[in-house]
Amino acid sequence: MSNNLKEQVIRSSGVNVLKCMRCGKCSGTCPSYDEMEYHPHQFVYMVEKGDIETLMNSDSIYKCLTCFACVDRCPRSVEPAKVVEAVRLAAVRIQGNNHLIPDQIPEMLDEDLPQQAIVTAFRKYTK
Amino acid sequence: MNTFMYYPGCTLRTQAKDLDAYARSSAEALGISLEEPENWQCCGGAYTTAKDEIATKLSAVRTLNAAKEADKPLITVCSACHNVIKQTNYDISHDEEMSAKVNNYLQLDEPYNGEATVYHYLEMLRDVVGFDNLKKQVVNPFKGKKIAAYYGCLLLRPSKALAMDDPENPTIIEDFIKAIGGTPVIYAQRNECCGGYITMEDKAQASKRSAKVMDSAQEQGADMIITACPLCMYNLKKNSGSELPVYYFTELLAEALEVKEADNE
Amino acid sequence: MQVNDNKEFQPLIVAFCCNWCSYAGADLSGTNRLNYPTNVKIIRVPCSCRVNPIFILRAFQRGADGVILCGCHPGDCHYTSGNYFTRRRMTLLFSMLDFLGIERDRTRVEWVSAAEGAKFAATMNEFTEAVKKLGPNRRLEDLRCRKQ
Amino acid sequence: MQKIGVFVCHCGTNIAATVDVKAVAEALSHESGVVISQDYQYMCSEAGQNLIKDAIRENGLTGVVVCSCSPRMHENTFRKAAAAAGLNPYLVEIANIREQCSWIHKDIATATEKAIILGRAAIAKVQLNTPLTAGESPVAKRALVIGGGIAGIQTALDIAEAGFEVDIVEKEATIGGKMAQIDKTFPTLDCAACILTPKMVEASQNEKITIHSYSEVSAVKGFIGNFTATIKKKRRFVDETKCTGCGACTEVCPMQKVPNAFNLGLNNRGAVYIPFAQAVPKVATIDPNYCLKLRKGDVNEKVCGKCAEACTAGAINYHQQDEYIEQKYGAIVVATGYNPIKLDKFDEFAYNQCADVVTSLELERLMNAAGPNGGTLLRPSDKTHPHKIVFVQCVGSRCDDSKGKPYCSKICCMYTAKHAMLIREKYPDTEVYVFYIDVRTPGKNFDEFYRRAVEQYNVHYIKGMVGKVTPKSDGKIDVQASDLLSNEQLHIDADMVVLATAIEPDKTARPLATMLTTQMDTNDFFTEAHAKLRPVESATAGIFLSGACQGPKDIPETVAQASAAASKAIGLLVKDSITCNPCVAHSNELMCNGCSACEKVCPYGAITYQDKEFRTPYRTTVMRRVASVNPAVCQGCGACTVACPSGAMDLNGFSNSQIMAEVDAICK
Repeated sequence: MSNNLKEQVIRSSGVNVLKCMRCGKCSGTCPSYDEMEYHPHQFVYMVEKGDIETLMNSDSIYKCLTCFACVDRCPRSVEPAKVVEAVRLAAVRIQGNNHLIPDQIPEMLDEDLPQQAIVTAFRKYTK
Repeated sequence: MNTFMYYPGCTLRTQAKDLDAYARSSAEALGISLEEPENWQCCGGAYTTAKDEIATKLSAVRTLNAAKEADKPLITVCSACHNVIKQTNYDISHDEEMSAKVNNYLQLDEPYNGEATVYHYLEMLRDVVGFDNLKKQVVNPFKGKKIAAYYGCLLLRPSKALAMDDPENPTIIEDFIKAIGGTPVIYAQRNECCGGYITMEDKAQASKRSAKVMDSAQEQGADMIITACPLCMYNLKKNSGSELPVYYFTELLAEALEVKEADNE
Repeated sequence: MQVNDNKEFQPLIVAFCCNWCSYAGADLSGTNRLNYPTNVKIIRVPCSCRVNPIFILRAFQRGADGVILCGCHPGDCHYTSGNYFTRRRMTLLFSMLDFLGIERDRTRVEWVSAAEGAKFAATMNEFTEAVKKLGPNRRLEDLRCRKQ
Repeated sequence: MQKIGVFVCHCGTNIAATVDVKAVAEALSHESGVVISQDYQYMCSEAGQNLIKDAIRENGLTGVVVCSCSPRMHENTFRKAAAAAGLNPYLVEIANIREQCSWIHKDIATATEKAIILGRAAIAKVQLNTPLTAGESPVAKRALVIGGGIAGIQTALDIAEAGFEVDIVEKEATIGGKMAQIDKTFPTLDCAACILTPKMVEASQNEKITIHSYSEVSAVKGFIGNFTATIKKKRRFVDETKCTGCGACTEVCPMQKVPNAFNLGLNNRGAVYIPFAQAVPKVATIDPNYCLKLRKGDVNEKVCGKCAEACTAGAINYHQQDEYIEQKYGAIVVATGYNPIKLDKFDEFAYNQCADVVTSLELERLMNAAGPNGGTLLRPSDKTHPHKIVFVQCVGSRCDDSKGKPYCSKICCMYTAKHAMLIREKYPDTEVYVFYIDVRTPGKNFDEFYRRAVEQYNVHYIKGMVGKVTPKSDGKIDVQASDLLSNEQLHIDADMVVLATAIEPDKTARPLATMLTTQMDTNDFFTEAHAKLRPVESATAGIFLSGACQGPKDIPETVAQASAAASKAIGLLVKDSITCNPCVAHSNELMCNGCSACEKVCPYGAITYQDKEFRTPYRTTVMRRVASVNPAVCQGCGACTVACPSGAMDLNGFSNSQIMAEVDAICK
């Protein structure tokens, strides 16, 4: 099972996790570090180990801002954000596992909230 | 007169009408004609990097294809649209499998493989109009104003696909500020994320991020901060708790060119 | 033609490699254990400019399915300018082969330095695949030369 | 009738594991002309060579084929063995069944089949081999050393010691190179200048050594033993023979706003300058880009001229021109060294934004007693004493190709430990943090040195990488980094940040390699002839490699390699003549029609024409113009053989018929 998941995450992200030299620069530069239980370098390492389910069940997948700081600054072009995205997709693609549902939206709205925020959140948190 | 395809995107039709209106009136003043593609769709707000996500890329490809068919470069203003459309264009021209799948879905008259050119409005100012030229047309310069440019993440990264400016030491908005007569303020957080869509998930995190950006700019003595992104605008204004004024760069441009009132009644 | 158990077509490929760059590059791909198919047989020449177009025609006449010529990168020739001659001569030869209707992909010139073991292996893999797709060379092979 | 012996090597299991060597020997024994076909475990061993020698003597072999490793490895070994047994060494051919067969294939059946075909090709070729005798060419008894850093100086001193003339060509105004800029050396912490400057003086005083400073090699022609180099002595606007190095000119120069290159731009110097107090040669140089007089374009105009007035020796010469010297050399040693990379791609560390973020080499100058602050460590921005310093390792090293250098720069772990230790020693109130990915300290007393930094000097080593450096308005620098062991993101309020910057070969190395026709790797380091066995020779005969031009090296390694390169050069220079490569072109005069096609493509000018008398079938004679090749000049590339329209030109050892025979054997 977890082997299949690993394959799926690797294929979907297009990332070669073996390129990682474990320097931790991704986590050193991550603006969401303190909010995450598992940090970008751990995503890369745990995917390599095949420990995907732990990541899927962690809130960390919803904390990534997709700001690509880790992607641009990684010395070895590993692109950790793409791994996080692939794991998140693996999670929200499970039936009934959407992280955001339309019913929640009205209470989040305020007069200035741009449509862009809603669209983006749906793209990130649901399937 | 230079004519471009112009993609406003969802938010410029609603919450960020100013960003759009000032962009249009300024373009006209600069002799640039903007043409909206017919029946454009929302780009989705965020680019999905996953290789097995094809449907989420289609609307951007439709827009790109419209530009290709019209044989005109495509201009975007909103940072998010820009990011999505440029990344889509980059991937479709570098990833054969993705291009095959996308074209298989769309069944266009002629397959789309990344032929269109995409400019951000700022790139258009830099590369088509030219900042020197812009400077000459400024009627109402921002003399003595210390303006902090906020790039955020979407304008610059991933730098391979966006290829707009040096991702760590960008100059395009600073050069723009100089062109409209202001004094650019360099501060460290200008290319760090404001929190973006996390405001929907975790307000506290968005506050923390945007406060950091605002503090960093204020520390360096900025009078105001400018952005190209409605979501950045929202976070910096609503979530940061800072009083530092935030404007769209197009508003300052329109003011400098003195076309602000005319088109924004 | 090579003997092969499964019936997939196995092309015969002759590679001319200059002694200073490409032959050393081929050695390096060996030292690094980078695989490429056994179809490729290398002939060592001092410089790519030693390769007379006749050698290439001869290989095709005798049943080779693809011929690749490897030399130092332009500007890096051990003999200063040999690979420039190669480039010009081969351009001429290839346009002649083109005129004769020989598929363009059967012949190739590649610059491989002594440090590019990985490039050598990748080039050979790719070239073998390309020739495989073309199938046997029938047009230039002289059947009288075929060993029964 | 040919009598050919075939010898198949197992190379332990290197060949035998994937190639059925017995089957190869068996199959090749049936080839025409083969009289003996054997296999053996290690053909290159003494016993293996004896096997070949005995076979030659007993069977009266006329040709030998060895199926073994690459000819680049052991062709010479087997040629020598053949010669010892009385067979002309050029009647030996190698079939490369290791690098180009057993090591790259996995399937025994197909690998064996390929090995047999390669063996057949070698047999087909050897049947057409002819005995060749190598000619001799004289050796010029003088060496050229390119680069005057510690590597070049050491090489030159060693060659001079052996009694040969040496010329050092250094592009800067002084020799000394990077070591002259370094403050202290690891792992002993002795002062770099104290051990380097005596060597610089020794080099300048040695009568066998000529130093061409502020000079470049602009052209090299020829071959081993017989190189001709053109050295461009750039005009320094000062007559070296008159200048006494008193420095009076540097004091009067009104243009004092020139970034001091020796201090990496950390302070300024005059337009006329002596790089540092112990410079060799101690001669002033005028920088024409800054000099008020020279900048004008017309030196006759009455501008400034203060330095000329101040010079009592009359050494200043505003009219000086570049000078070109041509010299013959037997050997050339490359010692072009390294530079730290540009940090433009690493602005997340704010190097270009913040004066207090410096490279390690800049820190060397900041700490050096002869540096901009007289040896007191002060922040470049406000000249205050830093209390918290963060070191970042691996900046630009071990990167993806698109980001930086793929290799480990090797010296950074040690010099960072050195810096940390020196700072803690001199300023115990300063806290020092080192962010590392791995600490790499192979070397004598190296790990002990690093442990001392931790245990004795209490330097904080943190496993993790810095992600973002943010200069703040209060002058502090926020360093955001990950601590991988405690799994947290840190923020350190630092006063200074030091980047252990990757090193790369000097920019002059690439064009030089082209000039010398030597090979470089993809990172522009010179490639050695053999990674293990010939580490200081380039693949081009007569060109040797010294120091960091071949790969990152620390000082002890550089000096060791410099001496090794010198000994190789001396080994060449002591010979009065060297054996030439007999695989040269020759023209069949009966077929030559004197068209000059060959002469035009020859890169060495080895082909000349002479008018010769030939007899015709009608009992008359005619004069014909025919090509002739000078075997001492020909390098055997074979360009002429293909250019010749009548097929008169051929190449020994790689003749048309030999290559064609190989083609036929492979295609059969």
